[in-house]
Amino acid sequence: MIALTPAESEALLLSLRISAVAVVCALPFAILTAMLLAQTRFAGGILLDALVHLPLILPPVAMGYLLLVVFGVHGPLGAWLLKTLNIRLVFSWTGAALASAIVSFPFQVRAIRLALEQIDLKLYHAAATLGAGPLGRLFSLTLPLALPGIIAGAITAFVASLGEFGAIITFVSNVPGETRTLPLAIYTAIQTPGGELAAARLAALSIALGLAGLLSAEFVMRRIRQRARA
Amino acid sequence: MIALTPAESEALLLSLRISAVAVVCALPFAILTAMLLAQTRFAGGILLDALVHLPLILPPVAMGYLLLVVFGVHGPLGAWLLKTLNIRLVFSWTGAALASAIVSFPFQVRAIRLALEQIDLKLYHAAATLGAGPLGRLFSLTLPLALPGIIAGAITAFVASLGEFGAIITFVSNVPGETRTLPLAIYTAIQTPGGELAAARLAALSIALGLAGLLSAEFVMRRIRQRARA
Amino acid sequence: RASTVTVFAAASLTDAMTAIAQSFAAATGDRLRLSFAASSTLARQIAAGAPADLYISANRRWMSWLAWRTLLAPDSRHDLLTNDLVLIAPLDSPLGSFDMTAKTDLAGLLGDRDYIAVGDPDHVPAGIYAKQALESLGQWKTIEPHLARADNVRAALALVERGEASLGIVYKTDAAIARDIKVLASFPRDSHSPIAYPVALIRGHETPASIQCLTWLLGDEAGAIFSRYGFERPATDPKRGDRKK
Amino acid sequence: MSLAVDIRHRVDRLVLDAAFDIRAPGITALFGPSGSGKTTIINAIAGLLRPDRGRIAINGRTVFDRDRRIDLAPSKRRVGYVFQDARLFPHLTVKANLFYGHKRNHNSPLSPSACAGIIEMLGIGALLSHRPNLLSGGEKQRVALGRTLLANPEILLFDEPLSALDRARKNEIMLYLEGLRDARRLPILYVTHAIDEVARLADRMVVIEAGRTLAGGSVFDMLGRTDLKPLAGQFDTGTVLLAEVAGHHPEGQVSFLECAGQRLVAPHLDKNSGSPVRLHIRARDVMIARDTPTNISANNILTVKVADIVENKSGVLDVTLALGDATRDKGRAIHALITAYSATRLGLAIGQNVYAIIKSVTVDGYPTGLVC
Amino acid sequence: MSLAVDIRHRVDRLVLDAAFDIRAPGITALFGPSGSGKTTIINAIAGLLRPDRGRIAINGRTVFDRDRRIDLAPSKRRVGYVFQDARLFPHLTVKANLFYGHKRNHNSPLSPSACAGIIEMLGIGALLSHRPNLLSGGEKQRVALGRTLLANPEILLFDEPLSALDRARKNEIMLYLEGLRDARRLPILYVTHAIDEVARLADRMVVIEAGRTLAGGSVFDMLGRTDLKPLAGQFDTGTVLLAEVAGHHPEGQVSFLECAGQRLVAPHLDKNSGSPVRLHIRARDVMIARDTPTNISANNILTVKVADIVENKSGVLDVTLALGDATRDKGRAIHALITAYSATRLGLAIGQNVYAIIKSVTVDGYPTGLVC
Ligand SMILES: Nc1ncnc2c1ncn2[C@@H]1O[C@H](COP(=O)(O)OP(=O)(O)OP(=O)(O)O)[C@@H](O)[C@H]1O
Ligand SMILES: Nc1ncnc2c1ncn2[C@@H]1O[C@H](COP(=O)(O)OP(=O)(O)OP(=O)(O)O)[C@@H](O)[C@H]1O
Ligand SMILES: [Mg+2]
Ligand SMILES: [Mg+2]
Repeated sequence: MIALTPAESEALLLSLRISAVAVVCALPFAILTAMLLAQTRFAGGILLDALVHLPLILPPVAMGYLLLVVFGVHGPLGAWLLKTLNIRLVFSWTGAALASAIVSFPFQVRAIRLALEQIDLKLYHAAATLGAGPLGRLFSLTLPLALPGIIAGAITAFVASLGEFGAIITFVSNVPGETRTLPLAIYTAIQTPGGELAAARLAALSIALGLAGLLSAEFVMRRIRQRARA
Repeated sequence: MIALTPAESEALLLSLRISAVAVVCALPFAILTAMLLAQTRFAGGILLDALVHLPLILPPVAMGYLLLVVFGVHGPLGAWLLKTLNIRLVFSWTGAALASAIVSFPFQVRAIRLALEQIDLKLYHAAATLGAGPLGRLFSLTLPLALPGIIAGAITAFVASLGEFGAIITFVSNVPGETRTLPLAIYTAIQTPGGELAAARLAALSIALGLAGLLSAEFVMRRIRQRARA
Repeated sequence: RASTVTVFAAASLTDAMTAIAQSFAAATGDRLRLSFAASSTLARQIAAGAPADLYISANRRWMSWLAWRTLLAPDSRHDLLTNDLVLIAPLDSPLGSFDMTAKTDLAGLLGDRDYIAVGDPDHVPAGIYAKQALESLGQWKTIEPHLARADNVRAALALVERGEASLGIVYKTDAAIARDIKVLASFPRDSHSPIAYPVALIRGHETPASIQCLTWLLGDEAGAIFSRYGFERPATDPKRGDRKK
Repeated sequence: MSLAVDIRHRVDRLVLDAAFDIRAPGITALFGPSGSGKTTIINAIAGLLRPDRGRIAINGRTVFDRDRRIDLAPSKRRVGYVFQDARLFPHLTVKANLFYGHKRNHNSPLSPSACAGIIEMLGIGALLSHRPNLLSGGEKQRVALGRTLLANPEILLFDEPLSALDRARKNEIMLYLEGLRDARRLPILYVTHAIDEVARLADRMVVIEAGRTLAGGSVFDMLGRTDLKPLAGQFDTGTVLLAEVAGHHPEGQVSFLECAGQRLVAPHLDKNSGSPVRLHIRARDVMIARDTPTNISANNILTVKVADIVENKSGVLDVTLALGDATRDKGRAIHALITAYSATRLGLAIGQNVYAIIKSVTVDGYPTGLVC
Repeated sequence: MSLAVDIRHRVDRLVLDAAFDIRAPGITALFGPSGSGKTTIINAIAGLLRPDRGRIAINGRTVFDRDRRIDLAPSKRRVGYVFQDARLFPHLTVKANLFYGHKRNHNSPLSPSACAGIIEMLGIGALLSHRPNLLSGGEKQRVALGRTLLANPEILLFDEPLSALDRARKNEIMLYLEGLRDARRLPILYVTHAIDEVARLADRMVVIEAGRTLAGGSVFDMLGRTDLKPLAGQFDTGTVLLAEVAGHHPEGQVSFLECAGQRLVAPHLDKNSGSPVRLHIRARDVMIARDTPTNISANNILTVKVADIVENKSGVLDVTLALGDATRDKGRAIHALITAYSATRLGLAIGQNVYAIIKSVTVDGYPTGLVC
C-alpha cells in the first residue's frame, strides 16, 4: 500500500483516539446501566431502557442536533460545563468522543445485560455464604463472568464508533485535526466528484482499524474461553 | 397528541414495514452466521466476522454507496437481479429494507453469538445420547436456549433500523411513500427552515415506535425468564 | 391521464420544491414525485440507474459530472435559480451590519476560540462559494483555521442559531427564514462564481410530461413561487437560449 | 454452640413448618426423603431464602426474625454451606475456589498449615491449578467441601457432602469432621441419606417429612425408635450406645468396653481407658440365644431381657432387649431383628431372660471408626 | 447383549487404558475411587469422547474403531446415559425432559403404560409441569433417570444414578432395574460407590484404578477376593452365592434355599420353588462356632471347613469357609470376618470342620431384595 498522506494518518489517529476514549469512558456507565436493567425488579427499567436506546432509534443527525441543544454553549449542560470546568465540547474531539460514546452506548449495554442475565444466581448464593458482600461479588463474580459480554459490547461499540458520522458532524462539525474522523473524511471524499479513490483508501483504513479491534477482541475471548475450559 | 398528517403516518408505516421486514428476513442468516462464528474451529471466522461488522465500521453513507455500486441497475448483483428476477432494489422500499438489514446485521449476529457461546455443551451431550441429531439439537436446544440472545439481537436491530438514515438515503434516495422513512422525513423537515417542530413530531413518532418494540421485547423476555424459573 | 414526474432535487430546495409540486399538480394535473438529498448523493444515484426524470442540483459540478457521463438529455440543461451568499451572526451578537469589502477584517470579528460555520468547502456548494469569496477577499488564509465545516447549509445555520459559531456564511434564502440570527453583510456577487441551481432532464426520460415539467419550472408561475422562498432567477431571461450551459 | 430454627414457609407444593433447637455443639443429622424440604431449611438458615414467618438464631445471634424485622445478609451470617451441587466458580482455578472464603475471613482465618492439611486430606493438591469444569464428580465435591472448610465458618451446613465419594475417602473426611466437631465445638447440620454417616457422625437427628419436623432428638434414641413409620426402610433400626473404654487386649487386637454393667468386646479403639465412645449396634447384627452358646467366635454375649416384640415388616420382628436394670439404666436397650420363624422356633416371649450375641466386628466404635 | 471396550486415551493427568468384554446381558459395576476415570470410560462408550486409540462394540455393532476410522455419532449409538450431574434441559418442563428421548425413538418406543409405570415408580408424577431448576437434588436425579429409561435404549450407562436418593426410593428403583436386566436383557454399565448396590444389582464387576482396568469378573468372585489391595476399605468383603429356592414356610415367613448341598433360611422370597436366586452374604455377618449351637435365633447353621485364614486388617481375620465338597463345589465358599482375639480363643486352624452361623435377616436374597 502506498504511504498514508498526512491528512489520512491524522484522521486515522483521531478516529482511533475518539473511539477508544468513547468506549473506555462509557464502559463503567454501561456496566452500571446493564446491572440496573438486568434487575427485573427495577421499576423505571423500561424508561431507562428507552433512554439508552434513544441514539439507535433516532437518526444520527437528530441525535447530533439534540446533543447540540443539550451540550452547546447555551445548552443546560453545555453552559454548566463551560462555566464550571471551562470545557467546551462543540468543535472539539472530546465532543466527538461524547457523541460516539452516546451513540454506541446501547451496544455496550445490550451485550453486557445479556451476559449478566445468563449468570447463574446460585453462584451468588455460594459467594455470599463464603462471606462475599455485594461489592465483593461484583468484582469476584459479576464482572469476570460477564467479561465475554463486556468485551463483545466494547468491541461492537468501538467498531460502531469508528463508523459514526451523523451525530459527530452535526454536533461538533467537521474540523480537520480536531473532529474530522475517518467517516467524516470518507464522506467528504465521496461527496467530491472523482473522490472515489480517496474514499476507498480511507475506507480501507477504517476497515483495517476495525479488523484490528475485532481481532484483538477475538483473541481475548478465546483466551478467556480456553482458560475456562482448562 | 394532534392527529398525524398523511405524510407522517406514511413515514411511520413505511419505517415499521422496512424495519420489520429487514429484521425478520435477516434473522435466519444472522443465526447461521452466529453459529458459524461461535464454532471457534471455523478458520475463516475472523474474515466472516469482519464482513459482518463492515456496515458498522464504515460510515453509513459509504455503506449506502457500496450498496449502490453493487445493487444498482448497473451493479453486478443489481443487474443480475433486474435481468433474471425483474427486481429493482434501488429507489424501492425493498432496497431500503435490504440496506437496513445489512446495516443492522452485526447487532443480531453479536447478540445471538454471545447467547450461543453461553450454552452449556453438556446439554448437547445429553441430547445426543437421547437420540437427537444435529438438526434435532438445533431446534430443541440451540434455538430455544439462545432465544434471549435472538430476541435481544432482533430488537436492537429493529431499533437500529428505525434510526437508519445514511445508508438508506444514499442507496435508495428519499422518495415519499417509497423510501422516505421516519429518519429521512426528519432530515427533510430539518432541511426546511422552521421545520424543527415537524422534525420533533417525527422524532416523537420514532421514539414511540422504538419504545413499542423495546416494550414488547421486554415483555417476551420476562415471560421466557419466568417460565425458566417456574 | 395524469402522469408522474420524478424530480431529484438538492436538499436546500426542500420547501420551495414542495410548494412547486402543489402548484404544478393544480396547473397541469400531473404529479411531481420529489426526492431530496445532497446533490452528490442524487447524482450518484442517477448514475446508478435511479429512475429520475429531472435533476436539480445545488451546483454545477455534479450536473457536469452527469453530463460527462452522457446521462443528461441533450440541450435540456438550464440554470434554474440563483442565490446570494451572506454573513450571519447570532441574534445576540454585538456585531452590527456592515458592507463587505476586501478591507473587512473578518478574522478580527472572531475571537481566538471562535468559529465561523460554513458548508464544507470541500463539497458543500455553499461552502465552495464561501471559499471562493473568502479567497477573492484575501481572507481565506486567516479564516481557514476557524472554519466549522457542516455537511449542509442548514447544519451550518443551526450552529449559528445555537450560538456555537459566532459567524456563519449561508445562502440569503436560508438566512431570510431563519430565526435567532441576523444578517451582517452580503458577499459581493463578483467575489465568487455565480451561484446557480442547474436543472436538466435525464437521458431516456424525455417524456412529454417531464418536458412539460421542465418548461413549467422555467416559467413565470414557478418563478413567483421560487421568489417567495428568496430565490432569484439568473440575471438573463430564462426564455432566451443564453441561460443554457 | 447453638442453632434455633422455627420457621414457616410456603412455596408451591412445599409447605415448610420446621422447628428445632440445638443447644450443644456437635453434629445434627437432617434426615428425610427426597423432596421433603431439607435443602430448603438449610437455605433459610444460610439466608438464601427468606421464610414467610419465624426466627432463626445461630450461636445466640438472631440472624432472622420476621417479627423484629431482622434479616442478616448471608455474607454476614458466617455459615459454611456445602451445597448439594458443588456450585464451584467456573472462572476461577481450583485454588482460587478453595481460598475464596478464606481470603474473605478477616476475623479468624485458618492458619496456612491447617489449610494445607485440609487440602491434603481431600486429595486435591494436584488439582490446584485446574479449572472446575473438567473435574470428576467426586473431585468437584471435594473442592466444594474444601472451599467451605477453609473459610473457617461458625456453623457448618452440609447438604449431602459425601455422596459422590468412595468409601476410603469418605472415611478419611468423616474422621476429619469428627475432629472438627470435638475440637472446634461447631454446630454442624448434616443432610445425608446414608445411615452409616448418621450413626457414625451425628449426635442428634431431626427427621423431616413433607416439610414438617416429624421428630428430633439424640441419635441414641432416634435410631432405636420403631414408631417412626414413615422412615421404615429409611434407616437400619439399631442402637447407638454410650460406653466407656475399660481396657485393651495386650496385643492390641481388641478393646474391652463397659456399658450398662456389661462387658463388650469391640475391634481395637485408639482411646485411653475411661474415654467415652459411642457404639453403633445394628438390630440386624444381634442374635438371640436362650442357652449360653459355647465355643463361638462372637465375643459379646450379653445377658438381656426381652422388653418388647414388634412386627417390623412381614415376617420380621423387632425385639427390644433391655440391658441391665430397667429402672437404673432407663432406655438402655438394644434391638434385634429376627425372623418370626426363629422367634416361633425359640418360643420367644416378653419378659424372658435371654442372651444377645454380637460379633465384635459388627460393633462400630466411634470416633475411631475402623469397620463401618 | 454384549459390550466390548478396549481403549487408550490420554488427557491431562489421566492416562486411560481400559479393556473389558461383557458377553452376556446383565449389570456390570464399574468400581473405582474418585477421579479414576469411570466417567471418562462411559463418555467414550457413549461417543462423547473420542479415545486416542482402540475400539468399542455395543451388542456386536462396532461403534468406534480408530484403525477402521469408525466413529458413530452419539445420537446413533442408542445408548442410555444417566449422567453424574442430572443435566436436565433447563428450558423444558419435567414432562418434556422425560419424553425428550422417547419422542425421538422411532424404532422401539416404550408403550404409554410402560412410560406411566416408570414415572410412577420414580414418584415424579406431580412434578410434570415444573421446570427443572427448582427441583430438589433427588428429584432432578429421578427425572434424569426417567428421561433415560423412557428413551428405551439398547444399553444403559449409569453414572451414580442413585446417589442422591433415600433408601426406600433406591430400593424401588433397584427392583425396577433388576426387572429390566432380567426382562429386556440389556447390558447395563453401572458406576457406584455403594457396595450394597453392587452386590445387589451387579452380575459382573470391573475395577478401575488411575485409569487402568485393574480386575474384572463375576461379582461372585470379585466380592470374595482379598487380593485387590487398592480396594481395601472400598467394599465389604463378602460372597455372592447362587442358590435355588427349595420351598417356603407355610405362613410365608421365610424361604428355604438349597446351596452347595446345604439348606439355608432367608427372609421370604417371592419366587417359585426351583428358581435361582443370588445370595449376598457379608463376611462381617458370618459367625464361626466349633460346637453346634442350640436354641439360637440364627436359622442358618452350615457345616463348613476352614479353607484359609488371612489377616484382613490389624486384628481382624478373613476366614474362608468351604461349603460342601471342595472338589465338586469348587470355589463355593463363604467368608467370615472375625477378630484375631476370638480366633485365638476358639483355637481356629485351617482344615478344621466348624459351623458357620448366619442370621436369616442378613442373607440378602435377590432379586426380590427385602432387607438390604
Ligand atoms: N422455589 C421453589 N419453588 C417451587 N418449589 C420448590 C422451590 N424450592 C423447593 N421446591 C420444592 O420443594 C420440595 C423440597 O425441596 P428441597 O430441595 O428442600 O428437598 P430436599 O429435602 O433437599 O430433597 P433432596 O433430598 O431430593 O435434595 C421439592 O419438591 C421442590 O421441588
Ligand atoms: N477433559 C479433561 N481434561 C483434563 N482432565 C480431565 C478431563 N476429563 C477428565 N479429567 C480428569 O481425569 C480424571 C478422571 O475423571 P473421571 O471424571 O473419569 O473420574 P471418575 O472416575 O468418574 O471420578 P468420580 O467418581 O469422582 O466421578 C479426573 O482427575 C479428571 O480431573
Ligand atoms: Mg436437597
Ligand atoms: Mg465420575
